[in-house]
Amino acid sequence: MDRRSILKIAGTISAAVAATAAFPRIVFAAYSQKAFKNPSVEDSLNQLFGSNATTPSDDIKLKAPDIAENGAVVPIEVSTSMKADQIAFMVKENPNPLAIVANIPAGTEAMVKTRVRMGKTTQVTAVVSSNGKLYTASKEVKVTIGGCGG
Amino acid sequence: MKRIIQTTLAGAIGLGVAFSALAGPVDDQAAFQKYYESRFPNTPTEDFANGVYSILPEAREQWESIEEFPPYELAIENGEKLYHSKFANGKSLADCFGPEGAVRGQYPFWDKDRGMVMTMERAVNECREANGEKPYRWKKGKIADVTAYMSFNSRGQEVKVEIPTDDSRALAAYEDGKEHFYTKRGQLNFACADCHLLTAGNLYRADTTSPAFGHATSWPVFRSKWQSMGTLHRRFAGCHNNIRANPYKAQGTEYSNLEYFVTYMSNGLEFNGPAARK
Amino acid sequence: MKNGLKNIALGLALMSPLAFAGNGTTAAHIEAATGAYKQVAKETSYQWTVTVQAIKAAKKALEQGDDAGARRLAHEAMNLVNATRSQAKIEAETWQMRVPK
Amino acid sequence: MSSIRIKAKERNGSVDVKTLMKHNMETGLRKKKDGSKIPEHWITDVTAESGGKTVFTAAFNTSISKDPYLAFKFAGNKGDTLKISWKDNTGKTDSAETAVK
Repeated sequence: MDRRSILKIAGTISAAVAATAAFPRIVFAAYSQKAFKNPSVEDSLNQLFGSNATTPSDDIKLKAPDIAENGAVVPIEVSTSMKADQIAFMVKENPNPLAIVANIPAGTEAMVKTRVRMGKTTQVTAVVSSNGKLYTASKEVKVTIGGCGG
Repeated sequence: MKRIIQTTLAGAIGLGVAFSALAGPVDDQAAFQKYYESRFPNTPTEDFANGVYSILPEAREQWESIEEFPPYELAIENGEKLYHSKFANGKSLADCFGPEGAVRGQYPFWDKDRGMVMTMERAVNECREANGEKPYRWKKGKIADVTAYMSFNSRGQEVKVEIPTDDSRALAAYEDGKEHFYTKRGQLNFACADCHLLTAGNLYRADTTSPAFGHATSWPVFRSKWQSMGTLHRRFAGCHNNIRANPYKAQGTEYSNLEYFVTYMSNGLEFNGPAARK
Repeated sequence: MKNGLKNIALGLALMSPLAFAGNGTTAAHIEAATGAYKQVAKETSYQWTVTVQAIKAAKKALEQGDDAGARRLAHEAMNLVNATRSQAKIEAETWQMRVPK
Repeated sequence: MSSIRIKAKERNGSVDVKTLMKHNMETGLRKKKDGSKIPEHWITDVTAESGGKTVFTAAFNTSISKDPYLAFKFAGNKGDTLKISWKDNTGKTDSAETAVK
């Protein structure tokens, strides 16, 4: 990283724009509450997409560590070559598995990166909604209780 | 990598050294660095500045992902503001450390007039006090933000701590830090060297210990465990707590001398703070 | 080295809680542990967190009227102080073994 | 100052966006010292707009890490304006704008 670059970029960000306009409504906002407060992966999928019938797909790239350095900050990345409408990410054993749902409009790449919290070792699943069907990729991420660092 | 060979210092060894078995700082440093280089032959020397990520490929991937937009950037921004904000007398930290505060490479140093190790954090607070301001608290918060900004502007400066030969107290401070590093303490009976030298890279429960070579280059650090920024002395205290030894005071003699020793051991690396750690 | 170990053994014998386990009030025992703790901290700059915790727990137990518990904790603290002292003595002579040559 | 930091760089017609939002993201599971729960407080929705078009939206749960990080890519050009806004469960909102580099 260029040590100077960060500050220059930061400098170009304009001061806070007062958010006076109504917040743009996200299409799935109507049922998001139920999907997000739900202990079951299947029920969350039902709430989100009206279906929990999923097909595993090799066309989804799910990047998540085998062993999380710190369960509070686990970097994840989901991308797919499919034409995706939505990408969701689930952490199975979290109190509420659904962590994020991203809407991918036309012209936007089917890719999302974020950092999630994980309570314990569990399966994580990327769900891609494409042409009304749900495709998944899963892997296990180990969360350890640290000795000194964690 | 350039290594600092201080031949003049080598000549002065033996004066004021209590044990005949003790090698001087220059020999200490060479043996210390060689130890890590032969223990981790796949790690390029300069990469030791990246802590445990220099020896753990899988953890490194996550770290690099965090560094894409590191949480310490917010600290750098806040530090920049604090650095340039005016004291009541109209001056600012910039009057002490220049327009960018790019002085990381000058610390820690032996302050002959005061007979003590001067750290960058101490210098910041002394600048504030000299201008009639209250000092920041030592371990986290504003001190970490300001030094994050200063360290960031100093990235790439070489670690070249000197132990002046014309003041035996400097060597004594170094020896004190060295003894601290190699001495077991706490109920768990660990020395810094046990985890971070003799068994560096081994697992302690679920954690791999980091090499001590490079330990002092990257501060302040945003630790995921803290979810905040902290100074090197905050980490020293955390480590001591882990081994059930009462931590010493941040910026007290013990930790300042320890910083003097540990940083000297990393001479030749580059300062690369602030950084993100687990 | 040999002398050092002898001194440690002697120190342990003298400081052993057994030497005064039967005498004095529990409060005195807590005070003795606290005093020894401070003394070791002063002499060696070594302190263990668990010792502080044991002393605090002893004081709390005494406040709550658990005399036997408080006494047990005071002795535990004293043992920890003695162990700290031994560690400091051993380390003063052996720390250099860990320095890479 | 806005709570949102944005880096947006164009390459081959694709804008690589990285953003960090300063927010505590309270899960509602953490407890204060007195044992009472800290109420949940988290960013629920994020929207990115460029050239009058919504280019990305996401809904977060409380399991997104503190100071959320989000990266995505959309079709755009250097100099385009990118506006990112968030809304949290208390109805608070914030936004920031930047020009694509």
